[in-house]
Amino acid sequence: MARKVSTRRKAIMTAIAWVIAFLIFFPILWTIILSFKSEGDAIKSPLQVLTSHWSFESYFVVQERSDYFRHFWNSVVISLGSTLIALVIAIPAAWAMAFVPGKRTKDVLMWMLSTKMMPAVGVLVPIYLMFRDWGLLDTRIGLVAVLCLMNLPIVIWMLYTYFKEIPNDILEAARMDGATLSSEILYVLTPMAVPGIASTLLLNVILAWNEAFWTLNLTAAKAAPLTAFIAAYSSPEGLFYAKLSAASTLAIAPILILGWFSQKQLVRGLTFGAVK
Amino acid sequence: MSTQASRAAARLMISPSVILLLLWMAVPLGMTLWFSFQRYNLLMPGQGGFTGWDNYYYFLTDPAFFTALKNTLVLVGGVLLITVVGGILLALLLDQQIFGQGIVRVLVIAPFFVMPTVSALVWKNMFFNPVNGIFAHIAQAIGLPPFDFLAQAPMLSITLIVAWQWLPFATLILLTALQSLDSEQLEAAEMDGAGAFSRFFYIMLPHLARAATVVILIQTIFLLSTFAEILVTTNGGPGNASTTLTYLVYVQSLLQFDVGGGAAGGIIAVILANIVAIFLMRMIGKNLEA
Amino acid sequence: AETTITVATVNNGDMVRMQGLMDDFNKLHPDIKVEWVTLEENVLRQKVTTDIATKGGQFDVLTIGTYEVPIWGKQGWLVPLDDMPDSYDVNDLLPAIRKGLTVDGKLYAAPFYGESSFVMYRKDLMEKAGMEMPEKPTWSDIEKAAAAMTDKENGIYGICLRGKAGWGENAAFLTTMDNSMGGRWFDMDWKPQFDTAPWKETITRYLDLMNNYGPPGASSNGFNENLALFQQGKCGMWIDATVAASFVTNPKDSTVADKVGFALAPNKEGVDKRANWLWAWSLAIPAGTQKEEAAKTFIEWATSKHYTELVAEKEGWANVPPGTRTSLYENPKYLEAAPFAKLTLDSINAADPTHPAVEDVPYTGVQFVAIPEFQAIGTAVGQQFSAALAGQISGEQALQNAQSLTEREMKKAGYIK
Amino acid sequence: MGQITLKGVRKAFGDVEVIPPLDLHINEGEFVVFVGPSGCGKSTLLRLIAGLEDVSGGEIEIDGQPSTDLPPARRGLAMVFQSYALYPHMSVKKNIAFPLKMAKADQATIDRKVENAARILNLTDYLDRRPGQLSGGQRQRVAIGRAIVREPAAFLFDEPLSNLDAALRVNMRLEISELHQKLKTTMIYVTHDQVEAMTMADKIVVLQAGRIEQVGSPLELYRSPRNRFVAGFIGSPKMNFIGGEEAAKHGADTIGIRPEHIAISTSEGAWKGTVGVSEHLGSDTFLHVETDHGVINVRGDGEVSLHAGDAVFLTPDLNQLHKFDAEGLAI
Amino acid sequence: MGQITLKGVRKAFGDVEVIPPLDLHINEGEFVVFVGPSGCGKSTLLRLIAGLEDVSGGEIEIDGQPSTDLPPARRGLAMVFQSYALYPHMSVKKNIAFPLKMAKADQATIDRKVENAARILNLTDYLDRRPGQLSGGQRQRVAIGRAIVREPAAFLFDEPLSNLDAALRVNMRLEISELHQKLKTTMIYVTHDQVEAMTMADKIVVLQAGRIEQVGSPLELYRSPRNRFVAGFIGSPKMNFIGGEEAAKHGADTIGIRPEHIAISTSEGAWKGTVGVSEHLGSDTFLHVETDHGVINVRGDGEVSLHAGDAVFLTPDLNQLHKFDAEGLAI
Ligand SMILES: Nc1ncnc2c1ncn2[C@@H]1O[C@H](COP(=O)(O)OP(=O)(O)OP(=O)(O)O)[C@@H](O)[C@H]1O
Ligand SMILES: Nc1ncnc2c1ncn2[C@@H]1O[C@H](COP(=O)(O)OP(=O)(O)OP(=O)(O)O)[C@@H](O)[C@H]1O
Ligand SMILES: [Mg+2]
Ligand SMILES: [Mg+2]
Repeated sequence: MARKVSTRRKAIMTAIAWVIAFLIFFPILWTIILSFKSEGDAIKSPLQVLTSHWSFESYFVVQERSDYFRHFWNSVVISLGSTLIALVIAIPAAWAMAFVPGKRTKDVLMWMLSTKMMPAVGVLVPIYLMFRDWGLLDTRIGLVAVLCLMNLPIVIWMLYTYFKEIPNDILEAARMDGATLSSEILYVLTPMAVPGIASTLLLNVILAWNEAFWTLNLTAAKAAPLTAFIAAYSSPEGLFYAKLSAASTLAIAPILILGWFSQKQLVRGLTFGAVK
Repeated sequence: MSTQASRAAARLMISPSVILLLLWMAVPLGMTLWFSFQRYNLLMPGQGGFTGWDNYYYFLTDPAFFTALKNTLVLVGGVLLITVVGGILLALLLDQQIFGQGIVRVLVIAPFFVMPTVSALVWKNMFFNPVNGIFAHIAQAIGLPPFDFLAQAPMLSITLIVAWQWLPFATLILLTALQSLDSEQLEAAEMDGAGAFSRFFYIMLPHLARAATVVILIQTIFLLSTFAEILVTTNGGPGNASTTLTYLVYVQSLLQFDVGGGAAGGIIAVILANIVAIFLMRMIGKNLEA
Repeated sequence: AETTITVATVNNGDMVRMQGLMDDFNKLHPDIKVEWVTLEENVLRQKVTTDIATKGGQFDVLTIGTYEVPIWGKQGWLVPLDDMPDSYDVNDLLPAIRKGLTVDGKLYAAPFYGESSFVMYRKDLMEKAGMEMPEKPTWSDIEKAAAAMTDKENGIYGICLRGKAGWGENAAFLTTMDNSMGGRWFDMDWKPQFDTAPWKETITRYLDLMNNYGPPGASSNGFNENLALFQQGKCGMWIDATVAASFVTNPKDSTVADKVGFALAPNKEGVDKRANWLWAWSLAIPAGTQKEEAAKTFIEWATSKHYTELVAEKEGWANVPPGTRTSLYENPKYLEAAPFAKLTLDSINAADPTHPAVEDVPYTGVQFVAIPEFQAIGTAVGQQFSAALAGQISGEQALQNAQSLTEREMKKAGYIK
Repeated sequence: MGQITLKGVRKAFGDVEVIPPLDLHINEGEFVVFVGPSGCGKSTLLRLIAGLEDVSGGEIEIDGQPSTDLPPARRGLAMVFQSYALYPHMSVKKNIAFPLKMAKADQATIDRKVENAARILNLTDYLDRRPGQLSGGQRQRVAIGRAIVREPAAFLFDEPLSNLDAALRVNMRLEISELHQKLKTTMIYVTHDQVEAMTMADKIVVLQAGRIEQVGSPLELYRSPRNRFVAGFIGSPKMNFIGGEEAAKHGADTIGIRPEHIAISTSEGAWKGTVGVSEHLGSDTFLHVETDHGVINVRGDGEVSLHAGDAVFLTPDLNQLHKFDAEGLAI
Repeated sequence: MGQITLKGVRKAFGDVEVIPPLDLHINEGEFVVFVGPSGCGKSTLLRLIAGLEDVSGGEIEIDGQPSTDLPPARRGLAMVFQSYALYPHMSVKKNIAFPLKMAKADQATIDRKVENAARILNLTDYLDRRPGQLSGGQRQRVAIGRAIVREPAAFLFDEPLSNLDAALRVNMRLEISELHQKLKTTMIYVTHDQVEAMTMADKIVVLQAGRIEQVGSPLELYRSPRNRFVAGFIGSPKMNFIGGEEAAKHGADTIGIRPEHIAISTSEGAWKGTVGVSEHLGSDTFLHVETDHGVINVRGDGEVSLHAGDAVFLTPDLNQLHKFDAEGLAI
């Protein structure tokens, strides 16, 4: 493995990698840069933007227009809540599929996954009517329920692939040691699967955070998350690049930071059993 | 493998998920199915009633229908192609010894965290905009007339935006897969006289096949419901040039508030999606065994 | 007890400004708390419509336009506003606007601001070209002016028009243009008229104008995009909503604030209709809300003369919401601050929602057709025109498509057999 | 405590009968080893006793109690897995304490028992480590510790040493034997390693395809295997089998003779042959001699200076000759 | 073809010198085994020869050609990996044909050579299977097949048998030995299994911490180990070492005596002791005897009726006594 890689080759590769990484990241970088510009500067040609002066003004404007923190808090509650509940429901299911597989297990898994293929727009009205009747419109609980169900198949699948890596022996050992089913799951399986559960949590928080259809359609004011916050900027009047950039930066920053910090965790988990 | 007691427990443990998902699927779908045979426009209450297959007839004969079908395929296929091929190349690159690997990785992964609405807005306004977009500035700088991406090549533009968002996902999975390749296998191939290209085609690529199928499966699920990007950038236009099936259903049910027609469209979309699903599941199912 | 009302509103400047002035309302009505839901127009319309049609009850005050009010009023979805106090002075509302918001003699929504459309142009460029804009231009005048002002080398385009698909975007503009060519959407049997000469002329001239003198990417330009372009000085001329006038003349946002001239919307020589529309963003209360009183109080405040004065005091007369009250146009301070005031008023008064076209029509609405199906049809037709503008199909093809799809939709909806 | 009786126990996975009805009695305090080729059902049998699998028929009694339908935890048995099956997220102490915690023992009892087990197993210094920080042998000891604290009626071991390297295996083998001498608890031990079976067992159970071929002490099996299978399975290197005329001479269908019971000579002997591969270990020499009766393996003590191609004569020790009939049963 | 010479070859990973400068000559057709404890650098040395690692210094010659800087494929060597490193998505046939395909051989040649290799290795029936469908031993053979078709100057094996179970290991060991006799190609074989080293090698290279401790034929190493390390490493069970007075008696710092070179008696002998654990294998008996000089392992032939606690006397065979000085060097 460790044959010498010539420094030149390494340098060339580094250069290529950095250029490509920069290009991929550029749209985000550019958004962040523009958010610190005045509207007038924001539409200048790229080079001039860098030399013009910087300010936080757009952020103040955005905060004044729409209460960022309320939206942010709703996003946190909804994405975290839906994922946690999904985990609680999914862990037993994944346990069953991974450790007591039957002939149907794989079909059940695939069926669950296929429920994700249902186009949301096609069922909005039925869901809307139900939500109205149950008083769930514009409530966080309602959104938590919907997003939880939306992501449940993915959560189950991810957990299933992790659990399968855990040797059956250990659970049997726990059984021999007198553990009941619930202590087996609580004291042995779950702690062992912590890395897997963490990355499942992360991925699904990201998915829930970014989900824009249901969150937009089922909320008004009280439960509106950041996706609704952004919807107020999708075509504002006049010059708006800086404001749009500021709003965008605010909307993606939390998840971007979370994602970066937990990058290793996420990467390890993101394989869906694709890698053995 | 298991005792009767544990099998019973398993059934108990799995049932909440199954029941919830069954309800989640069956109830709205049942209602949708019911609506699809009704004349039901939100804006015209009191005009209801059974209409038979009318809604289906109108949806299927909608001139936009075939365009939408084609666009859906173009979008899903295009994004898959870009992300899988790009992902493999990128994974190969990131697998090299480079300085600052951690930072490069962080940069590459970033688009995955961006909300679809935001990324569509950013691309539309800051990049594709033919007057103020960066591409326009670049074109101007080198003396070319600006190209109006969203009007002249709407599907390509949307595909690019979506591919940008999903490229990190594909890259990450493929990179992990690549790194899981037994280094002895590569060394064996090297001993056998395989050059870099042969090693790639004969050893790495087949090894990546499994990861690639998973990438394809997961992405297809999400890509079939691509919506925000289209709504924000082109509104399905110009004409129907970027209307996908999902968007068409959206137009029916939420722009025209024709719940009946939308429901029929939804049912058709579900059927088509399930055809794709069965096909995909076959593929992945086989891979899950291995 | 404190009542919280939820107000759904559109994210345009006047509405956003109101949110900044809520202190005044809170002082006057400490027992009413207002929650704002600010959304982009299309999203707003979709959400509000879904909510009201399903009686979801998420909102207590809706921001809707002249298109929705007659339809929804007729459905009984809105609370009539016929018991406004005298201090509100209902009779002060501009008659054209009031007519658009009234169904069977009852006012169903209070106008927050009203608008028509007219021509905004760059005086400096016209001067440079040695031309002058007539106060009542014809399409030929417009074309000449556009040709003269275009300077693509320097990023100046003679004319900016809406190209983005949507019944409230390019379809609105093209409908008024067609009106001014003597055309109409439907004949008295609800037969679509895209195969008639006025529409052909409309499309031909529109495409000519835009292809020769328009900015690149016009097919995705709507009101906001064009506003941005004009403010940056990239457009020589822009035919659009009268409310834009205050934005393009506001030196804070606009680089050309002091160089803008105004003229009435054009017509074709010999046609008695001009290409000006009529629109009012209005506040209404969905039937069935539990908080009718509070909602009414809010609407009263938001559309009152008091509010106008409040804005004037805080932001200057140029920024008050225009186009709703006669008294405003008699106020000398306003007339001074807003050089476009008179033209705005003329434009509004010139529009007649009940007789939009030269020939008789079975519908009301100037730049739209006030039937529920119009949103869909208008948008689909708009998409065809947008495709034509993008060069994907010919104008002729667009008209053919528009004709057949409209026929189809009308058949589906049961207007024609 | 620690008697286990299987009566007509059988097990089928779906249609495949892995263990046909089988009877077995294990006495208190005995060290019983199950041996047999891979896939013969050793693990399955152990898991049936443990309760990790349901029997398809028959009955299991533990200490006279019918236990066929008891869940694993209630049978009073402890199991040590091949993979150790330690809880990776718990310290050694917690691992050992886990069964006690599950039994809701009070903290004082737990501490005392864990300490005691750790002392017995020389783990006292490692109590705060995680399994990942231990060597293979130490892990194995933790697994045993976890079993000990429950003071089970019997220990079940499923190939506990097969993941260890050769040297360690020898040590652990000794340790387990010593543990048995100390605790005197019944132990059931599965292995496919002959040496383990021979050196550790009080009683060896030889299984083939789920059937018990023979039960007996190691030397009983070595000296008087009941049939050809057992004869060939026990002893290393394997017994040589010779059929045909030569066997007929001894009135048998097949005769068997172990490599260590054959004398080599370069001058004279019963069978003539040529040396094929010869393996010189220093302490022993293994010769593969090609004779008229096929290849015969012979073990010579110390260094035997014979090499490939040399002609030799072999003479079996007739006292150690095993005779089998056509069914393979010992005569 | 197949001479390999290392001149002052050294290897460092970063700052750690894993292999200090080392000279070694391997003759054509020789079967050379590298043994040594885990981590001593066996694999590294093999990989240096293969070209899979760059040397940090020194030179490698293959067949007289300086090959230090040649890429692996151009050295004319073939390697068999511990994990087999088969290509899982290719059939056995394709796996074996891969090196030929890479060398752009024509189809007829490929077919002929693959068939030939398959015949030699008894793989003909499995040519169309995937590696995943093969048993461990068969996989190992495929890996060897892949090496054979290239007709290399030398084969390099890195612990090729360590993933196999005991019985299979014995078989494969014989197969590789036979293959060597058939092909007469140079083979370099890494293992940490003593028995493999002793039985297969023409020449054993004992490594410790990257240094060569001794090079010689198996019996040379068994009989005259150059130092204590080699003495302890070669031979199983391990040599007993005794220091102190008893050693001084023989004029050495330490004396060593192998378990098989000690006579046991219940009545008289040089050292008195008590039997600890006794392991009865039938063919042999291993006794762990506690004496004044520590525990001494003794091997008795066949069944020895001694058990734990019995008093015995041990007498070393003085001819087989090894003496070491304070540095551990043999005297
Ligand atoms: N869960 C199961 N489903 C179906 N067949 C099984 C199952 N578990 C074991 N078997 C089969 O039962 C037989 C006995 O398996 P078992 O694991 O008991 O063998 P073993 O003697 O322990 O083998 P080894 O020495 O390889 O561990 C094998 O043929 C195996 O294929
Ligand atoms: N790529 C590497 N980087 C750093 N150190 C390494 C590397 N490869 C091996 N080493 C070190 O070099 C030494 C020798 O390793 P090597 O793999 O050659 O040992 P070995 O004799 O083959 O051991 P084993 O019997 O366990 O296979 C070890 O100390 C190891 O940690
Ligand atoms: Mg087993
Ligand atoms: Mg090694």
